[in-house]
Formats: sequence, C-alpha cells, structure tokens
Amino acid sequence: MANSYNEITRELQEIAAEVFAEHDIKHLLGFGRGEFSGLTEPVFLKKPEEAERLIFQDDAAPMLSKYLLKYKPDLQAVVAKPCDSRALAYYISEGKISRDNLVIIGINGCPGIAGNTACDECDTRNPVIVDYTVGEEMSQEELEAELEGVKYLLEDMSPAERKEHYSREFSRCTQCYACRDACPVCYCDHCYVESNQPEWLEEGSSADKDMIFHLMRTMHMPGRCVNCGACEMACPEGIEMRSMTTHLYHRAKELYNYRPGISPEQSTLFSDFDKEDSEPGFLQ
Amino acid sequence: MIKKLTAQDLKELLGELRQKFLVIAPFRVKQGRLTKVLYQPVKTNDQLSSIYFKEQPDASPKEYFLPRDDRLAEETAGADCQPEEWSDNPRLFLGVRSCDIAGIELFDDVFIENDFVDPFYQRRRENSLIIGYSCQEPADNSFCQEVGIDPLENENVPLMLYDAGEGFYLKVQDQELLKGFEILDMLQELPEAESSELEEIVTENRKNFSGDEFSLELELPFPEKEAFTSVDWEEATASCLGCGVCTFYCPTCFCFKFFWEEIEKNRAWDSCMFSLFTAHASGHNPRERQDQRWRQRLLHKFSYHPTNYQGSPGCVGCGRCVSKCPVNLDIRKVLNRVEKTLAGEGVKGNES
Amino acid sequence: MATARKEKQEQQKEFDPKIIAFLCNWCSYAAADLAGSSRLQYPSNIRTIRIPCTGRLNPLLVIKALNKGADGILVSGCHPGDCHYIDGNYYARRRFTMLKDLLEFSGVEPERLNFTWCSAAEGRRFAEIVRKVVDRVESVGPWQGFLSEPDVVAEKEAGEIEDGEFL
Amino acid sequence: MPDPVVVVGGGIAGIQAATDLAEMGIPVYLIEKSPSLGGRMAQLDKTFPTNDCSTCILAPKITSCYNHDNVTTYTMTELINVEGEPGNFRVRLKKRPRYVNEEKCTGCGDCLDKCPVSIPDEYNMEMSEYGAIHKYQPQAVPNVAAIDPERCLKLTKDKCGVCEKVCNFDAVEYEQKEKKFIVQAASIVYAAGYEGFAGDLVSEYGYKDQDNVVTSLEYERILNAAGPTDGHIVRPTDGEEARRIAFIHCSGSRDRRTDKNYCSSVCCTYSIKHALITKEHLKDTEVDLYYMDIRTFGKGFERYYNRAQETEGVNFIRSRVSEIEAGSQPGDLKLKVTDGDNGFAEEEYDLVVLASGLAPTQEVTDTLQKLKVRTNKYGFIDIDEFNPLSTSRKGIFGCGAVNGPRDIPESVMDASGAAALAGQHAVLDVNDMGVESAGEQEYRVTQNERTRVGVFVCHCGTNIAGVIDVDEVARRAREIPFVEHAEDVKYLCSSDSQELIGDRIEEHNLNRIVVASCTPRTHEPLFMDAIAEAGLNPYLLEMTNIRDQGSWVHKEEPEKATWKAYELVRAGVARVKNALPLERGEVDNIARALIVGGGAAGLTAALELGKLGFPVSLVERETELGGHASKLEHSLEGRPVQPHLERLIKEVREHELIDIYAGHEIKDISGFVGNYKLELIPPIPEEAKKEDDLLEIEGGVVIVATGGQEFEPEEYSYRDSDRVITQLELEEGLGQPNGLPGEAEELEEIYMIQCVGSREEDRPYCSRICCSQALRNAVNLKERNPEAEITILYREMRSYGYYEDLYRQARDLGINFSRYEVENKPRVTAEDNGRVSLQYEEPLSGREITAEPDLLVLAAAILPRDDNLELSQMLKTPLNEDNFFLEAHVKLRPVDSATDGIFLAGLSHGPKNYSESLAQSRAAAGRAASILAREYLLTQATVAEVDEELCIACGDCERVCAYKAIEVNEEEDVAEVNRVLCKGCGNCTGVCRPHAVDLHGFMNQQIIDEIETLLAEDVSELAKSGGV
Repeated sequence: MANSYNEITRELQEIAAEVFAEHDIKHLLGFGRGEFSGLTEPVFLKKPEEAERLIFQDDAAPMLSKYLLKYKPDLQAVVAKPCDSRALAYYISEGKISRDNLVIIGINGCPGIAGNTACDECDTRNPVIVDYTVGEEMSQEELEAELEGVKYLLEDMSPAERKEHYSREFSRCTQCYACRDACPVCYCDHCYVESNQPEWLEEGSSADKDMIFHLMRTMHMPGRCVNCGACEMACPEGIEMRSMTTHLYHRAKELYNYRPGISPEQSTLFSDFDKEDSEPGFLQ
Repeated sequence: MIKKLTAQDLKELLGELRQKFLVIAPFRVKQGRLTKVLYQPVKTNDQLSSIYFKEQPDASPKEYFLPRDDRLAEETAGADCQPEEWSDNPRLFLGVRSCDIAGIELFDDVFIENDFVDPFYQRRRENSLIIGYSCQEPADNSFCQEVGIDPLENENVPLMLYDAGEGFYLKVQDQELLKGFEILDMLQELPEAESSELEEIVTENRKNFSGDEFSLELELPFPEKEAFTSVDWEEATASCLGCGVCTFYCPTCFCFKFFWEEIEKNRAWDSCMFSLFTAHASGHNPRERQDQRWRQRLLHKFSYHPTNYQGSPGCVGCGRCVSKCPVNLDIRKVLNRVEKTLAGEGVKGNES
Repeated sequence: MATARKEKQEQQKEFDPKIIAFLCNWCSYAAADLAGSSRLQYPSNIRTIRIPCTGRLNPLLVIKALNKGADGILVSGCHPGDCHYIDGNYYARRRFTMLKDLLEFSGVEPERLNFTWCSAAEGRRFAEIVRKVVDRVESVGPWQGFLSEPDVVAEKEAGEIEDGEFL
Repeated sequence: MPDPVVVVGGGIAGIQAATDLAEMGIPVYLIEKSPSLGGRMAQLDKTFPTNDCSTCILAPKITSCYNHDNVTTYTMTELINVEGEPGNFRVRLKKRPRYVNEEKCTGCGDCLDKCPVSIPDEYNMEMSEYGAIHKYQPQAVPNVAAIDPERCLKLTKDKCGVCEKVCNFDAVEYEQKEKKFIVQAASIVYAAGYEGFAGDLVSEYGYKDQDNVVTSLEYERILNAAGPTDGHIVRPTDGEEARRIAFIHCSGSRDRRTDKNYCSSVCCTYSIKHALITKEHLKDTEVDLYYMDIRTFGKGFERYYNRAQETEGVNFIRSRVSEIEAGSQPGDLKLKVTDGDNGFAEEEYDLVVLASGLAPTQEVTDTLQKLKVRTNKYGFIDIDEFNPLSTSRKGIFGCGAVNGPRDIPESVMDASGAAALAGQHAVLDVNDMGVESAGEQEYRVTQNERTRVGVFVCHCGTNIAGVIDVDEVARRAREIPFVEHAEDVKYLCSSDSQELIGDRIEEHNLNRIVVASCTPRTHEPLFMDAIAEAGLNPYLLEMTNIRDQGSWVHKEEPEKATWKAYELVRAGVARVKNALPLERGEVDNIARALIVGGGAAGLTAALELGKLGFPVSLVERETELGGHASKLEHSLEGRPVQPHLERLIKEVREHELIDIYAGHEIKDISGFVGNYKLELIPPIPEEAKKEDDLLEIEGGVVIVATGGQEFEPEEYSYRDSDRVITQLELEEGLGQPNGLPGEAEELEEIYMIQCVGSREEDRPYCSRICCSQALRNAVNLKERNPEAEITILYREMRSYGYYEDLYRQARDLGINFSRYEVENKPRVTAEDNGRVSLQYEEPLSGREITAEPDLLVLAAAILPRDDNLELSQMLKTPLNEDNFFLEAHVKLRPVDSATDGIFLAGLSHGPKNYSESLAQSRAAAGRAASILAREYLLTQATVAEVDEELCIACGDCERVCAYKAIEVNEEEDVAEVNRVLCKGCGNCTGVCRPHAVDLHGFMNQQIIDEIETLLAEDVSELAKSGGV
C-alpha cells in the first residue's frame, strides 16, 4: 500500500532528528514548505532543530538527487523517493558520488506526485538503496496489482500520430531546457546543446530543432533514465516529451532486461553488451 | 468618461473593434498537460464569449512586443529587413493587468526612451493599443504592491476595464492616445456611469489585497556593492536548476541573443540564468556559478535597473517566476534574505 | 531545409533519394571496394562516410544526417564477432537498436533506417544491400523532416482554446 | 643493421614470421611462389571456431606485412638452393616471369576484361575462369596482374597482344624472362604450406568421376560470397541448391592403405565449420557428417562441436563410407556406409564434401631434401620434439603446415617461434635497431595559414575517366570554398604524379590535399608518403573513393556517377579543412622482458630472448625451476624429458642476460606495454618480513607462463584406492622404482579411462593431450610386460597428427579399446582389499563387463591454475570461459593476450603437450622481441583525445575500451587516453555522452561537416540540373 503523505511527513521528522544525532552531515536535503508560496520546495537542513521543517506532499516533484553532486565531497543526508534512490544508485555506479558520503532516507511505498504521469506507471515504489526508511514497504503483489493494465505514454498511438503529437508539442518549446535541468541523470557540466564546435544542435527556435534536441537527448538517456517524470513536471509549457525516454526505458527492459539505477554495481546499458543481443529490424 | 457595459455590449464592441484591430485577448488554452490563460488573437466573433478574465494570464503579452524569435536581417538583402508579420491593422490588447502594463512601460524605457531606439520594438509598440484590466484578487505569489504597482487602478493606459461581476465598466483615461483609432465613436451609444459606482467596486476589491505576508521594506535601488558581496547567494539560491523559466515568464526580462540561421540573422530570447549567457569564446566565464547568475537577475531588477531608470523597479511583482519555477524557488524568500542581511540581521551567521 | 529539398524534388518529379552510409573501414567499406573490383552495379544514391568501426558512430550523427535531409541511412559494420577492434560492433548494435527504436517510435519510417553487417568478402551482398536500401527508401518517398507539415502544426500551435461562456 | 632473413612462403605462417622479424628490425626477403601473398588462408571462407570471415582478418595483416619497410616481397619466386653457413647463407632464387611489370602495373584492371582467353581460376579451385592475364585474386597483394604463359596467345602463338595495347602504363612485358638471383641471408624460415589431398581413393569416393563430389577447399570457395557461386550452396552439375549434403571425414587421412596415415588434425573441426555455415545459409538442408572420431581437441573446439550437435541440427554419424557411386537421379550420389552397429547402409545425397587432409606437395619435400633438411616419412619436416621449429640443418627453421598438420593458430605460433630462432642468427644490435622513429621528419607548420586545399582527381586511365567526367569534377572543385587548386591527372599513383602533387603543394602553398581516386584502404599510405615528401603533414590528406565505389559500380549512370564524385570531393574538402596535423608519439620502452613462471615454457621463452640479446627477468614462485615438466617422465614420442629440462635450466641459469627470481611471489603488476612494473615479495620468512622488502622489477613486456594443473578426479574411486592413479602419476611411477602399486612388469590387467573431468558439462573442453599420453603410457607398459592385458575406455580417440601412429602401434600391440558414452560411464567400486571393481558396457555386443584391474589409470583433465583469476586481474588481461588466459585473437594472435605487451605461453593459455608448449614459448619470445627491439614505442596518430572541460568521468569510455587505453583518473575526475594502447577504433567517442572524447582523423566536427556537405542544398541544386 502506498503510504499517506502525512504519515511520511511525521516519520521523516522523527528520523531526521535521528540522522542528525547519528551522523556528522553537511546538510540534510529534503522537502519543506515555501514560506510565502506554501508550495513544497527543496530545503537544506543543517541543524537537528530544523527537522520539523521536513514535509512530504503531493507536489514534492523536484529530484533531490540532482543537488547532491554539487556537494559530493561532503557527507550528506537526503530524503529519497524511490526514483531518486535509483538516480543515486546510478550516480554511484558511474563513480559520481561515493556511497560512503550518503545517508539515504528512503520513502517506502511512495504515494507519488500529483500530475506526474510517470508515477502512474512507476515500477519502483520502494527505494533501492537506503540507510533509513519511512513508511511501509509496498509488496511486489501490490505493485503488480497497481501496474496491471497500465498503459505507457503514447503507447497506443501510431508512429504517424506520434509524429503529429510531437510536432504540436514542440511548437511550444521555448528552449529553456528545464526538462534537462530537472533530470537527475543529466548532469554534464557542458551540455551538447551548448556546444558550437561541433554544433550538434543548431541555434534557432523552430519546432524541428526542439524535436532534434529531444531525440538527441533521448539518445543520451537509454540506460540512464529512471523514468521519474521530472522532465515533464519541470516543463512550463506542459510539453509531453517524457514518452520518448520512457519508450526506450521500457524497450531496454524488454530487450536487455536492463533497468537503470537498480543497483550501484550495475554497468550502464551502452557500456555493456551480450553477444546474443537481438537485432530487431536489422537488414538481413 | 466611464461607460457601463453588459457582457453582450462588450462582445459587440469587440466585434466592432475587430474590424479595425487585431484583437488580442486572454483565453483559456489547453496545451499538452496544462491548461493556461494566454493572450491570443481573436479569430472569430464566436470566440469572443471564450475570453477569460478570471485569472492572471500565465504569460504576459511580452512576446507580442519582443517575439521569441525575431528575424532581423537577411544576408543577401544586405540591409535590415522588415519584421515579417506586420500587418496594417493596429493591435488591441484586451485585459492587460497593471503588472504587465508596468512591464511594457519598462520596455518602453529601455527600447524607446533611450539613446538607442529599437525600431522593431518601436514599430510594434506604436501599433498597439492597450485596454487595462483591474484585478479583483491577487494572483498566486504576486507582490505587485510591494514594488509600488497598483493592481486595481492604472493611469498609464488609455482605457481601463473593470469587472463588476454582472457587467463591466470601461474607463476612458486618455482621449489623446485614442485619437485616430475611432474607438470613441463606437463607445458613444453605451450608457455612461458615475465614477462613484466604479470607486465602490474598486474599494470593495481592494480589500482582497490587504493580507500580503510578504513585505519589501528596503528602498530601491538596493545598495549595489553591499548586496553584491555580503549576501550568501549560494545558500539563498541553492535549489536553482538554471533553467531560466523565470526569465522567460518575467514580463520585464528582455535579454536576447543573435544567431544566424542559414542566411537569416535572428534574435531570440536569452536568459541570464543560462551558463552560456556570459561564457566567453576563450572559455572564461565571469559568472561561473548559478548563484552568481541569480545575483545578477535579482540585482538587475532591484538595483541596477532602478539606478539607471530613476528608481523605477525592474520587477513588477507578478509572481510568475515563483509559480513557474520547477523547484518553487521563491524570489520573495531571496529578497527577504537580502533585506535581512543588509539590515545586519545576519541571516548567514545565524545559519552557520 | 529538408522541406526545401523535398519541394525541389517534387518539381523534378523524380525522386532520387540521398542515402548516407556509414561503413566501417575493415569489413563493410572493404565489401564496397570488393563490389567495385568485381564490377557489381548498384544505384548511385549512397554517399559513404568511412569510419574506423561502427563503435565510432555516435547515434547523434545519424540524427544529424536525417536532420540535414538524408532520405535514408545505412550503417554497416563487421558481422558480430568479426570486429577488427574485438567488440566494437557489439556495443554499436545496442546503440543502433535503441536509436532505430526511438526514431521509429517518433514517426520515422523504418525503411529509412537500415542497419546491417557485411564482411570484406561480401561484395555481392553489399551491392544487394544498397539496392535493397534504395528500394526501401524509395518506397516511403522523400524525407520531410522529423515533424509533420508546418500547416498541420500551425493549426494547433497555440493549443486548443477552451470553449465556454466566460465573458 | 642486422643481416637479412629469407622467409619462404607467403601464406599466413610466412607473413607472420616476416612481420615479426621485420618488427625486430631485421630486413626480410619474403618469397612467394604464386603471384599473390595470402596462401591457403586467403581461400578460406570463414575460420573455426568463431566463424570469423577469413579475408576480413587476413587482409589487413597481408597489407601491413607487404607495406612494411623491412620486408621485400618477391612473388612468383621459388627457392632453388642454399649455400653457406648460418649467419651467411647464399640463397639462390628463381623468379618466374609475370610478363607484367610490378612497378608499373597499378592494378587498374583495364586489361582483364579484354583478354580473349579463358583459363581455370586457380584461386577458386578451378571452379570459375579468368583470363590468361588475370589477377590471382580480387584482393591480390601486390595488386598486380600476371600472365599465364602457357595459355596467352601472344606468348604461345605471337597473336593478340591486346593487353599490351590497352595498358596505359606500358606494364605488359611479353619479353620478360625467368630471373635467377642470389640473396644473402643470416637464416631461413621455411613456410611453404600444404596442399589438400583427398587420398588416392578416386574410385571409392568418386572425386574424379562425380562432379558433385568436391573437396573441402573447393567447398570453402563455394561457401564464399566472392567465390564461383557467390556463396550459394549449389551443385556444380546443375546449379541446384543442395538439400542433402554429406561430409566425409578422414578423406585420405588415417588410412592405412595410403602412405598418409596420420591424422590431419584440422578436418574434424573444419567440417563442423562447413556444417554450421551450411546450416546458416540453408536452414533446412540436411547435413550429415560421417566420421571415425571427432577430434575437436583445440581451444574452444569442443564447445563448437557441442553447438553443432545440440543446437544446430547437424547429424554426426560414426561410420566409414566405403564407396560413392551415382545415385538414382542425375547428379545425385549414393553412399555405401558401413556401420559398426547397423551393418551396411546406403544413403543418397546431392552433394558430397570430402574432408581432405593436409600434406606437403612433392615439390616442397623435394626442395627440403635438396636443402638437406631432413623430412619424415610423410614428407613433412622432421621436427625434433624438444626443439620444435628447428630443422636438421642449422639456420633453417620450419613453420606452419610444412612442420606437420597444423591449424592456423598453430601455424602462427610456429611462425613467431621460428622468427625468434631465425632472428638469433641475424645478430640483432639492440642499440641500433633501425626502427623508424616518429620525430624524424619535420613538417611545414600550417596551423596559422589560411586553409588552402588542393584537389587531385585521378582518371585511373579509363577506369574512372571512362565513366566519370573527371575534367568536370576538377573544374567544379575549383569553385568549392577553400579550394586553391584542382586538377585531373591521368594516373595519380604513378611516380611522376606523386612528384606533381609535391610541386603543386609548393607552387600554391597548399596545406590540405584531397585525392579523388581509388580506395584509401590500399592507397592512403602512398599518398600520405607523397605529401609528406613535400613537407606536408601526411594527416592533412583526405581520399575520396570515386573508382571502387564510383565509376566501377555506376557504369550505367555516368552523369550521376560524376555528380556523386563531385559531391564526395566536396565532402572531402569539408572534412579535410578541419583535419589536424597529427604525429605519432614516442614512448619510452624498457628493453627487458618480464617472464612469470619458471616452468619449461617460461624457461624456453627466457632463453630464446636471452639468445636474441634481450635482458630477461624470470620470476618463479617455487624455489626450484622446472614447474610441471619436472613431473614428466617421457615425451609423447617416448623420449626422457628430464635431461632436456635439466639442460634448459642450466642454460638459463648460466645466461648472462637472464636474472632469476625464484621463490618470489608477485604482489602487484602495473603499467602498460613498454613500461610494466612487477612488485615481488622475496622469499623471506613471514616473521622476518619488513615493509620495504618488496622488490620492483621493470620491463617492456610480460610473458605469462604460469602453467596449469592436473585435475584431481572425484570419481572412479580415485580417492579410495591406491590402485587408481592418474596418467601423470603413472608416468611419475614408471620413472621410479616402487613408484607403482606393484612393479610395472607384474601388472597383468590394466584399465585406463579417458576424459576424466574433461568434456563434461562444467568443463566442456578437451584436455588435448590425454589420449596421446594414455597411448604412450599403454605402449610403455606393454613393452615392459607384453603379457599385460591393457584396455583403454575412451569416448573418442584424439590421437591427432602423428600420434595416430601411436594409436596404430597400440592396436598392433594388442591393446584393447572400448568406447563408452558420457551418459553411460564405467562404474568403479573400491573393494575392501584395496582393489577396485570395474564395470562397463562393451559397445559392440552391448554386454556388461566386470573387471578387477591391477591398475586403473585415469586421464585427468588439465585445469587452469586456481590463481589465474587473480593474476589476470593484476595484468588486466582477460581469461576465457574455462579460466585459461584468453588470446587477443583465436586465429591470428594466439600468443598475444588482449592487452598489448602481454604474451602467453604454455598451459596458462590452454592444454598442450610438452613440445607444443616449447613451440608456443618460442613464439612468445618472438612476439616479445618484436616489441623489445624498439627503443621507443610509436603511438598511433589517429588516437582518441579527451576534452577535460567536457568530460564528466562517467567511465563509459573506460568500460567499452577493449584495449584499456582510456581510463578515468579518479583524482582529477577526468578520463585519460593512453596513446600507446589506443588503437583508434573510436568506441569511446561513440559512447561519450558529453562528447568529450573525440577521435583524431574521424572527429565529430569532420563527420558533421561531411554529412552537411553531402546533403547541402546547393549541391542538390546542381544535381537537379541533370548533371553535366
């Protein structure tokens, strides 16, 4: 069973105090309530007294894992949704951050984020690596029951319909790249988009270019995307672009039995192969 | 002169105005996973009933004055070319709120009332007529009054529309500006109203604007040097992702970049929140970190702009940057911290 | 650009597709050479870019080629297990499988995306591949870009206005 | 400069030997009888057990050998005789006339179609035809035509002469005469190869009567995509697809009625290969293999066999085919099969493939005799078991199939070993190896110049110009941005054209060159040299292939071909404009070999390297040298091993260049080729150890010779009874008094069980030596006690090669053989009296037999050492599935590990017998010497480079690099390329997400420019106008 936000909030506050007592952390990264906006926002807690500021609500969309790399030489505690925990496992597998520098407070039976369609098809409802947990674990049976009959994004469309869909969606893109910036596994210091030698993506704001941006970005994502939906949640234009990365997420699972961020020991999808890998659609 | 209109009157008036104007009004628009309120050209008279005043539009009409992507020149033509979509019809913007009016005024200061005039902006601006709209309740996260903007009354537009629930009042504020637009003729038939009727509504509505939790005490411009150095910007803006959505939705952000597309020279919106904004070809970047970029954005609005433009704020308090931020990073919180730091309350010390 | 080119081709009435072929130096490029020294004839539509190994080919380059208006793509390397660089083509195979899947999902016709293997001894196979690829690309016509026709987009660009008696 | 070495034979063995010698800095004369290098391997379609394409792996090797500065190749040349002494041989050679001038002929092929005469194509085993003037094979090296004097009309009847007329180079020279000449040589490597033979059983197997009976070499050509049937498996008589094919093993081999009654060693596995490839081509075709024993004893072969049997539906039929006659339908064949179980049967097929054996040609045997090199009764070189690769004549070394039946990796091992031996006579001067150094030539500095591209468009006679309007291409090229000069030239590869390019570079101050001509795969080195001559960095060249992939393949579309050529030139300009002047780097090389393991393999490698003049550090964990070999009593030929081993140890101990670290354990290994470091723990008692006791030794290469171990059987009551021993224990026991339970002379009933621990589910490999070892021990026992009743229970007798003689001898001596199936193994129970009881099924009668042997000898498997995994991790070089060290390439690099500078010898690489271990050790020495001979190691120029700004240190590049050439520096958080190890494949560049890694020569910017230019709009604009 998914846990309630209030229950998670209550447990988080308790455990945070414990974490402060047990570890000498630089900060505890979690969610708090915006002073003026009332919206949920990332907070960096430094003192045990602040533990009561922690909350978990249905608008806790940002991926906190994103912030950890900035402070990686320090010991940090982080409240991790299951998708966040996968991003962390992925960071560890790429050597981006040391497990020893992390105190992970995982959210079991994550109730999901309002408006995030990725949560509807989420296949990881308990965190994959944790030091502390809040909430009850969701059992495999429950998960399977919830996933039964779930359709993935744009799965039912024909390729031509999708093409039209993307044409419509990307016409609104303002090239803010919030999708990229919000993505926990997009952590390059210099994105290919910003390279002009060579110029992978030409300047200009035509929808065509935005489509290409997303195709190229998606090709950086197989074996990395943890299907958290942060990209779509961040888009101020409401562009439905997650379907691309999600599609490959599911295809990698089907073809290679590969799910990113499931274990910190895992290789990345593209830095591994099996001699028996299939060749769907290759010319014979 | 104040006219009283029913919704039907307003639709008829707009129908008539459409003969002369390209009418641009707020609509509820479904875009992907979001439904937004956006300014859009009215295409048919039927559409007039769908005009939507109830909420602050999600975006200001900025892109009608500074398009996202603006073709400036063609290589072969050699000279500057004409903006492509200019029509002979003047544009009428309906229902623009005080914050957004202030945004356009700021553009006027920068692009027209300045040593250099931007002919593209100027042409678009001079071809536009604005009908203001008096807010009935504060928009989410807005704090316009804290930057000296009155959400209910605005003298700087020739016409101001007031929503009276069962109908509208249209206040003609500047007949001079309306000359040549034949608009007054169209209004002639409509009944006039007493200014007291209107005042009553405004007074009633103003009550909704009293409960601001946020207050900005510090005077503009902020002391540049002190704010620059003494605030812990990193701490204040740690959650920023650098996406620049705040600037794109900001009614006053106007930065742009140039680029060539085949043989066309274009300009497009740029953002000081982007790492490349200040990157030099040499690889050096004077604003290397995101907190430095934040500092720039905030101080531009609250220190540099007011310094350069007789104390007028660079922020109109519309609150969109807060509502649109993917991580809900609140400029009010940052302003608060700046204030406290400058007031010597030692926010920084307090936390360490 | 893709559209501009397409218009021109329409004027021309005859579709003469342009196919960018990425061939690995050791097997498929050698096969193309062998087709030549065996004087096997194939259509002139392919433009070959020689790369050391299919492992070199970053998938973004294929997207780039389509972006620049290639009507079709051919990528050919050594047969699995035969890679001159031990296992480059095994890695490439995964990348291309994912790339092909993504592009097809997004509406690119499968006929435009041709991935295969061809050994240095397979000159005849190479010629056959080129013929097949040209046929496949011709069957789906000129490439018009990743997005639908601009007018389709323009229609819906601004989003759908919600009807309602708001005013 | 060392003295030259002559290598006879341009097949894979000769090429390997020549390349290794050349890499040691020794000048080589490579002599090949046919018009092209390549030998038999060039005729093969694919190679077992990986089914690699033979051409794909061989062609690069031939080209680099042929182009090597130290190799001079004489084709159509034979060795007549040799005079003098090692160190100073006078080698008399005879070069047959080619009637085509090798210098002038460019291989353009203009003459080939014009020849009115058709003759059988030798390369295609005479199953197709080419002209009297022809290229030996399409990818001939040198790429030059030759005339068959017996069929040429001009040479026979003084008519025709058309080839001379069409040749634009005056390359046809009918007046050429046979040329005899002498070269001086320090030593000779003889690698003349083999011919396939199907025995003299013409009538039985109908090879000459029935057209649909083909030999295995013919079948290779049929399978090959470039062969006479374009790779379609069809019958020679009617071109119909074969639906039923029989493969007959041992066609000629293992037959007492011929004089070639050895086992040819390779036929079993290549027949399996044929079967598998046939199944790949034609899934539904029935494939039946008729065999006596399946001898898949090589590394990885057993798995191959299992795959064929279990998953590919190949039928293996154990029976002897006695006769083939015409079948019921025209072209069909009827096989008469005798079968031990079912008596006599008849089967019909539409194609029969004879698995022909390997034998030296009579000519080769005659030559060897003339050279005073002793041959054995089969005509192969008579090889001394303890001195493999040497011949009876000092200074002459044999390698490849002249040494006996060999597969490719064994031939390659032989070759590297022979190179190590031959090199010793050439007197290497370790201080002056004459190996080129990178920094020798200074090039013009062009970085600050405006880009000025020169375009040269080749006519290649009519090859290009006959289809493409080269003048138009050059004319339009002048309009391309950055192009300073463009012209078309009749033959760009001619020497005066090369000079012309140089002149133009000077004249126009060109700093980038585009050559539009033939394929860069063959001609890039030539044009790189040409522009380097002119002082321009050779990497500022781009070749566009408008012939092989232009005029030749678009003959019917001249206009389109012209446009394509123009577009390619344009793209070439776009690509070359961003080319960087590249240089090969120099890296210090430590001229010392580090050898891990002091057994026979390590000792041999050390000694040969010492003799070549290289310092060696030999590390052995035990305090005594000798390893596994010290347990061996006698060799497979029955000679005592210990005297040889003792002599070897003595020589090594006494060699001044060899340091021995006995009793030392390895703690860690670091570094890379040219610069390896071993950390050793000296033999100090544990309690006396101090921190700084560790010893460090450095060297340029590492040879892994750590040996293997014998399996300790878990079954057959081995642990319960003293009467059950292993073959090795038997051998040890035979050497010592009271070494066995009862004196050997008194043992009455002896049983041996084969494949104990081998060829089983958890160890699916053959231990290779046990069959021959059992035979040898059985024969020894029988000789000591002729009354003894000896029975060998076996699954397949794998007495490959000459060990077939041993098998025959054993049978003649009355030793019994009884086959068992793995599902029905013999059962052994230990009795209370210390004896054992054995039960097994006699296969012919099906009877259950019970015995109580005096001795039960188990052929225990050879296992990899337990610590292989640890060592492989320290060396960063992989193991195979069975935990033996993995070679870099199973066919062509059998001694190299996957990691540069690490070589493998002996049992650490896989099961092999004593003699084979010695041969491989010599090979390891040869391969090591080819690196040690260099003062500096040259890096490749086209290597990967990391942009540190962009790199996110994610490690993907490190994980995909097969060469360990790029690694994340954890401290700096950035990936770093080791230029010495980088092979320039670009896999890192293909996987890099932030595009931080780029590959020189194939940079992202260059490829993007190429793409953009090929698709640029104005180009299509031009094309639209309909061409020229």
